[in-house]
Amino acid sequence: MSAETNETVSLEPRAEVSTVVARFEIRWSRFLDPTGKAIRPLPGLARDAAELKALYRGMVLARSFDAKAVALQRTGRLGTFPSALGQEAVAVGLAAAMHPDDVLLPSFREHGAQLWRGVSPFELFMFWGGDERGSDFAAAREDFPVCVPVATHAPHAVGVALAFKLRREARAAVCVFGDGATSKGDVAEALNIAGAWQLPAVFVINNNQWAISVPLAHQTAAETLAQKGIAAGIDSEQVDGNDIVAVREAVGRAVAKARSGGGPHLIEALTYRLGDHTTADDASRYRDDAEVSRRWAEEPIARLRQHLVAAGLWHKEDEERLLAEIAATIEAAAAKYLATPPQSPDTIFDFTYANPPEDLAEQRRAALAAAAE
Amino acid sequence: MSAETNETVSLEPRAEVSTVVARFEIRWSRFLDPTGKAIRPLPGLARDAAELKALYRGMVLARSFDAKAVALQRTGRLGTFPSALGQEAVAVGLAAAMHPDDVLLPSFREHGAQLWRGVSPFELFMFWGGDERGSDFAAAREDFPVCVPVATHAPHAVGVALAFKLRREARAAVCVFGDGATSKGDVAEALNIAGAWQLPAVFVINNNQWAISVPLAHQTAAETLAQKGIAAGIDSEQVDGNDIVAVREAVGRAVAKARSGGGPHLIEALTYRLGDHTTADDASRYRDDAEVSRRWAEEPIARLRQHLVAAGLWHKEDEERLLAEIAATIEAAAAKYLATPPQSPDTIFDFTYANPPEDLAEQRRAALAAAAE
Amino acid sequence: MAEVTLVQAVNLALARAMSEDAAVVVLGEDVGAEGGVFRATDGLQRHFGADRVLDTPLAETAIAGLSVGLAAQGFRPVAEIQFTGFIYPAIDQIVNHASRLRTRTRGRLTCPLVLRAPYGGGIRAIEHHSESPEAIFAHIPGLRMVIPSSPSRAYGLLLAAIRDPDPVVFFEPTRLYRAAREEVEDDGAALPLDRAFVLREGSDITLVTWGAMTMETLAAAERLAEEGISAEILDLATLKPLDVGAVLASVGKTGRCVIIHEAPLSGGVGAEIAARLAEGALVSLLAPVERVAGWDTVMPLPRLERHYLPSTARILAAARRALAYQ
Amino acid sequence: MAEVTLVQAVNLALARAMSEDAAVVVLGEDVGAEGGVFRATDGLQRHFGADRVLDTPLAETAIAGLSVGLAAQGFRPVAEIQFTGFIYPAIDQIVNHASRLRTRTRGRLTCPLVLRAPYGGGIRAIEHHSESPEAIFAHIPGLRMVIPSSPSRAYGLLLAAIRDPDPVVFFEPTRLYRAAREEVEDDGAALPLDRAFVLREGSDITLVTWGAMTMETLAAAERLAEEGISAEILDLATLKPLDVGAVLASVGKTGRCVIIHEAPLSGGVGAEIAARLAEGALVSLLAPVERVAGWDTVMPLPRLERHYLPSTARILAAARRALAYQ
Ligand SMILES: Cc1ncc(C[n+]2csc(CCOP(=O)(O)OP(=O)(O)O)c2C)c(N)n1
Ligand SMILES: Cc1ncc(C[n+]2csc(CCOP(=O)(O)OP(=O)(O)O)c2C)c(N)n1
Ligand SMILES: [Mg+2]
Ligand SMILES: [Mg+2]
Repeated sequence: MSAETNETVSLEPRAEVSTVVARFEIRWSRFLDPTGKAIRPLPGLARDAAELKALYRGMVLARSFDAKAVALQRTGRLGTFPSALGQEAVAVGLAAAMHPDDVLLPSFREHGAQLWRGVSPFELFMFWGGDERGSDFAAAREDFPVCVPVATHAPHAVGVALAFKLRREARAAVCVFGDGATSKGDVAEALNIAGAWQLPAVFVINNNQWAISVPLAHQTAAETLAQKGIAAGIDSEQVDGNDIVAVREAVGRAVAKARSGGGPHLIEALTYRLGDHTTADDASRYRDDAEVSRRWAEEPIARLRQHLVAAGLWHKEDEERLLAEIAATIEAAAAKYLATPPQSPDTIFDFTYANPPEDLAEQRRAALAAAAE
Repeated sequence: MSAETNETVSLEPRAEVSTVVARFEIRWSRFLDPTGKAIRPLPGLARDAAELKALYRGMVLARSFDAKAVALQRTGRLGTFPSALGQEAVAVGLAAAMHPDDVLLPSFREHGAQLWRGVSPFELFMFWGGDERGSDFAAAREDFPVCVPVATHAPHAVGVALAFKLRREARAAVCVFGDGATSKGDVAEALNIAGAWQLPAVFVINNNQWAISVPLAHQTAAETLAQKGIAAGIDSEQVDGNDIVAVREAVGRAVAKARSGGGPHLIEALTYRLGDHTTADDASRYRDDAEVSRRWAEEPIARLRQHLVAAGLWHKEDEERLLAEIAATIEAAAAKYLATPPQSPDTIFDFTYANPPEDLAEQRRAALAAAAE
Repeated sequence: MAEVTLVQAVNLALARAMSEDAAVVVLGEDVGAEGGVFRATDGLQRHFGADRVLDTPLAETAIAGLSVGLAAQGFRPVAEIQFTGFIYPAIDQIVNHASRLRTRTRGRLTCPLVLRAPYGGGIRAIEHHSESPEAIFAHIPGLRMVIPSSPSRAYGLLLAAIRDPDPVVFFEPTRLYRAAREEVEDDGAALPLDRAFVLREGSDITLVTWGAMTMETLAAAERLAEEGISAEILDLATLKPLDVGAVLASVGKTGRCVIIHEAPLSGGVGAEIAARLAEGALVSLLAPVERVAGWDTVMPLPRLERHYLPSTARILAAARRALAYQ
Repeated sequence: MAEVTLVQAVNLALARAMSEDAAVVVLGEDVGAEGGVFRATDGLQRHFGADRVLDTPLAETAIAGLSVGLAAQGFRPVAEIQFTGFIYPAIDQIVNHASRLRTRTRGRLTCPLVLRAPYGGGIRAIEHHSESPEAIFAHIPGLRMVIPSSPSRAYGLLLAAIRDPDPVVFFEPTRLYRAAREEVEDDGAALPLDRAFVLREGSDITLVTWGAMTMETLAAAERLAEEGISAEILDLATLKPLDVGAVLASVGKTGRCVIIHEAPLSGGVGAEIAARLAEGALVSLLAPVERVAGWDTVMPLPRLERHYLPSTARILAAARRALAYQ
């Protein structure tokens, strides 16, 4: 008796033979349109001129750091580097929404968030220059370092958030990953556990529409990435990731909720990777330049600048002063990085174990001897 | 400038500052209530007396096989065994909805589906008795064997469905796993790819409410497991898994859709594990007997029998004839299994490689020598 | 002072560690009310509460990954993987994160976690419940790989593993869980994580092993003793880092060595031991090193597993070859 | 007949296999329009279509798992893992399914898949892009582990891997991808998967290696030659199963052996080779076996990686120790 006899025609559960047991919706929010015009009443934070200027500075700092890093790589003085050009509002907006005692778990494209959190440009240059000391942050000591294996830091965020919950601390773990990362099981497992245990974890999807050469449309059939959270039963929403006010507001809400015991939250920030995937990539192989040009019209820095200028909060001199100040900061950091010699070869052995076995001590001696030759 | 200044109060994206970009709903369907009464017009298949009786036989066969397997284990003649007591409608209903040329990828609790597909009780006894020959099915040659590592067969179903799509064959891969399995990344990755590539894959969640000692409520915060499919952008629904008509109808629709190029489908079948997790488990350690007793009132076999009897399609003699016939079948299979000697020790080496290295040939000789002693 | 089985000793060590240090939390599938499928965590949730003994959803990657996050935050997670056959999804987190966090951040963040898992064959279990993948972990820098072979060593080594500031993978031989009882004093005394244990002193030949294979090896030594041959037995216990010194010292004395393990021969931990002998004991080796291990095949299902696992007879045959060698 | 690089040879072999056999499909992250981050699959999608060259979503577990399903259905999937540092999520599928499907079903279902991945250090890559985890796979029964070290061997071995009826893990040394060009005839001729290659004949000492380390090893042999020492170099190429015979034969001739690999020393494939020598070449060994390998530490970031990877100097020092040994 097989389905050969199956005469069912309708391909959907027919309304008359089924009842709705669960309903979900995904909401999208934006405050500033691409021209910087407020399309709806701004949240409190955006009425604070100092904060808006700080957000603006954070984005400009991030972009300047990126530009310098790319320049250093192009001249053989830095390793492969992933620029976040065009995505600054996501990184800076979420970092600004965090409290100092929250913990950031970044992917590899959140320089803007790390810088805002107090990681120095020097440290970032050191890491991307191939020196472990770059991850020994002087500030933000509990923040996680850059995570290269895509999505593998999502479970770490669950553990960090669990630590906060077990210690009854009002803190949040904020984890950022890309659109491609959402296809990886690690993210699904992490979201599900964060939901099951109602942990103070905020997950931000930095949706720049591409995973190297794979466009979002090939990554998933999901209409939004925010709905990945529905599978975990956690609140999920979408924001215009090129509107830093929207990012800051949504993450601010999520962080406040997490810190007050309200449980986890997933935010998909819609942005666009204006540059190559990394300095090792040539996006023109797989991506239409016209698409990129179109997207430049939506980029976050000009958008906020236009808003500030229109509001009479920002003038030519402010811009010049800011660019000069930031250039000096970045150049100083780069110079310090370039002037920093590599560690001694035997530091390869430091920190492999807190209590290294004799065996390793012997290898350490051999390594020093070999290096001496 | 940190979130200390954040005065946001509302914890949800407020309607006035956001717009809905996606809406989803999960529907639940049932045809026969726990007493066997049709609560709505039955689908065509359920108006076919022969098919209804076949479904009934399939469930009784599954339950009898389970009972015998448990008895053999209790008397030390079979290995640890996972009974599917109370879940027969899921396994049999989905198998009945499949076409012979579809491929089944079962977990370890789908004996009823395997038996319906033509895997013999003897083969199943062999496998659970610890003999690899039990997975060398004489029928259903393309079906996958029992999958012990939870959820790891979900990606296999994606590959099988992809094979069908690439060969342009109108066939479906049907993959079954439990509620616990839905927490594992493998399932999320598989669902996402099946959606992204619109593959002819049907995923059935055999939700028996427990993952060994972990109740569904601790497994996830998701209101339904069907909504796991929303994350992958694939059609998802829920059925009463103790109503074999509902299971058969829903899976039938999903299989027809998959075979006709309509893409993947996820079905959550709500049932209940009336027995222990396996013969090695004692559910009374973590589960309230009262809960189990309550659930007995909903079990699928009595439900369909009451429906058949009420419809005048089933009488005492039919039941007796059926039980006798099935008992004979199962006993014969068990006897044949018990009478089958283990393979020769050197068969350990067979099938490790199609072209075994010399090295292994030597080990094979050594193994035979050792066994001879 | 009580007579306990190996699994009870594990339970004692967990309880002891949890009462000593509030940072110790136990997590895994079914470790709570169920007390673990082997009862290793029996009663812990009742005693320490659901905040310190957590039943996780079914997700091994996340179990390892969230343990990394917990450990980085100063907790000492002791995570249970229900069987080693299901540890593979956790390898990514172990290799790419747990074992590297200290190096990666130059000590800013560390990862004092323990990943416990029952392992090994001989209990007629279903597929995937009888493997011995310790060699995979013994190859990973920054990690420790430990396997106890008696109740007292299970107690002392697990305590040491939990107190160690670095990640430890801890395999427990299921075949020994209830095989024997031993007096174990619950005094919180740990055993060293970098020392082999001499189970039996001898002068004619060295038998190196760990885990459940200590049983067949001890039986083989008994048989040899009857024939007047004195075999020394080393239980390596810690496979990463290896106590190479102990092996070299013993073989320096006996000149002959048989290495025994359940895992497949090729690439097993026995290879590293034999290699160390080829490098450091060439002069003292009076006979070729012998390895008695699982075959280089997939572990068979129960009906044939006894033909896969090294037997006392195979160990004896190897020892006799080594002893007969001129 | 054209001069091609190793990565071009990989591309040639893939194209050849795809034109010969419609069952061969290539899949992985960015293997389509992008042609792979190293261009190994360059042009294949344009030539064979998106049905046979599939860009997958970012999910290594599923890439391996769906390849198992494809293979069980008679396809010959050649899946690319973008870097070995990201192969760990695929291990569960490789160990628990790909390598067992034939045994599990007594040959009813088989798994002729190839998992390709660039591997090894020396290209100043960012974290996780320079490791050599071949030992993990060389320990897995039912699997083959292959590493080419030249364009012609890449071509012949990859064709053999794709045609092999069992699962093969195929690591390609990134440092050699464009290091040199070689005449490679695209004649579809495969190379054997169970034979070591003699890169240089010699009589005084045997140097055993594979992958990119063949460069430093050849350089060391040159230096030794200048001193009148004749070194034989074996490129094992296939690490599972091992061509033990070739190693024993060579060491039987030379009496001295240095094993060189990038992976951490302990538990590396070098251990298995040294173990085989300790078992089968004790009589012929005139000196202790030497291993020159990566240290038992985490692979450092680029600034120090040259101090981690075996250098010609370290190989020479080891060879001299072996040669000087009386
Ligand atoms: C597990 C894993 N697989 C593959 C890679 C190689 N890789 C690096 S970035 C990347 C794409 C990531 O896309 P997305 O998550 O969208 O982040 P984005 O790069 O766009 O910021 C890939 C495939 C990796 N780093 N980790
Ligand atoms: C990856 C993996 N982890 C753990 C186990 C041990 N185990 C076997 S069944 C089971 C629970 C499965 O629950 P569910 O998916 O609901 O299926 P059910 O047993 O209820 O049919 C567990 C944890 C396993 N087999 N595989
Ligand atoms: Mg992206
Ligand atoms: Mg269940």
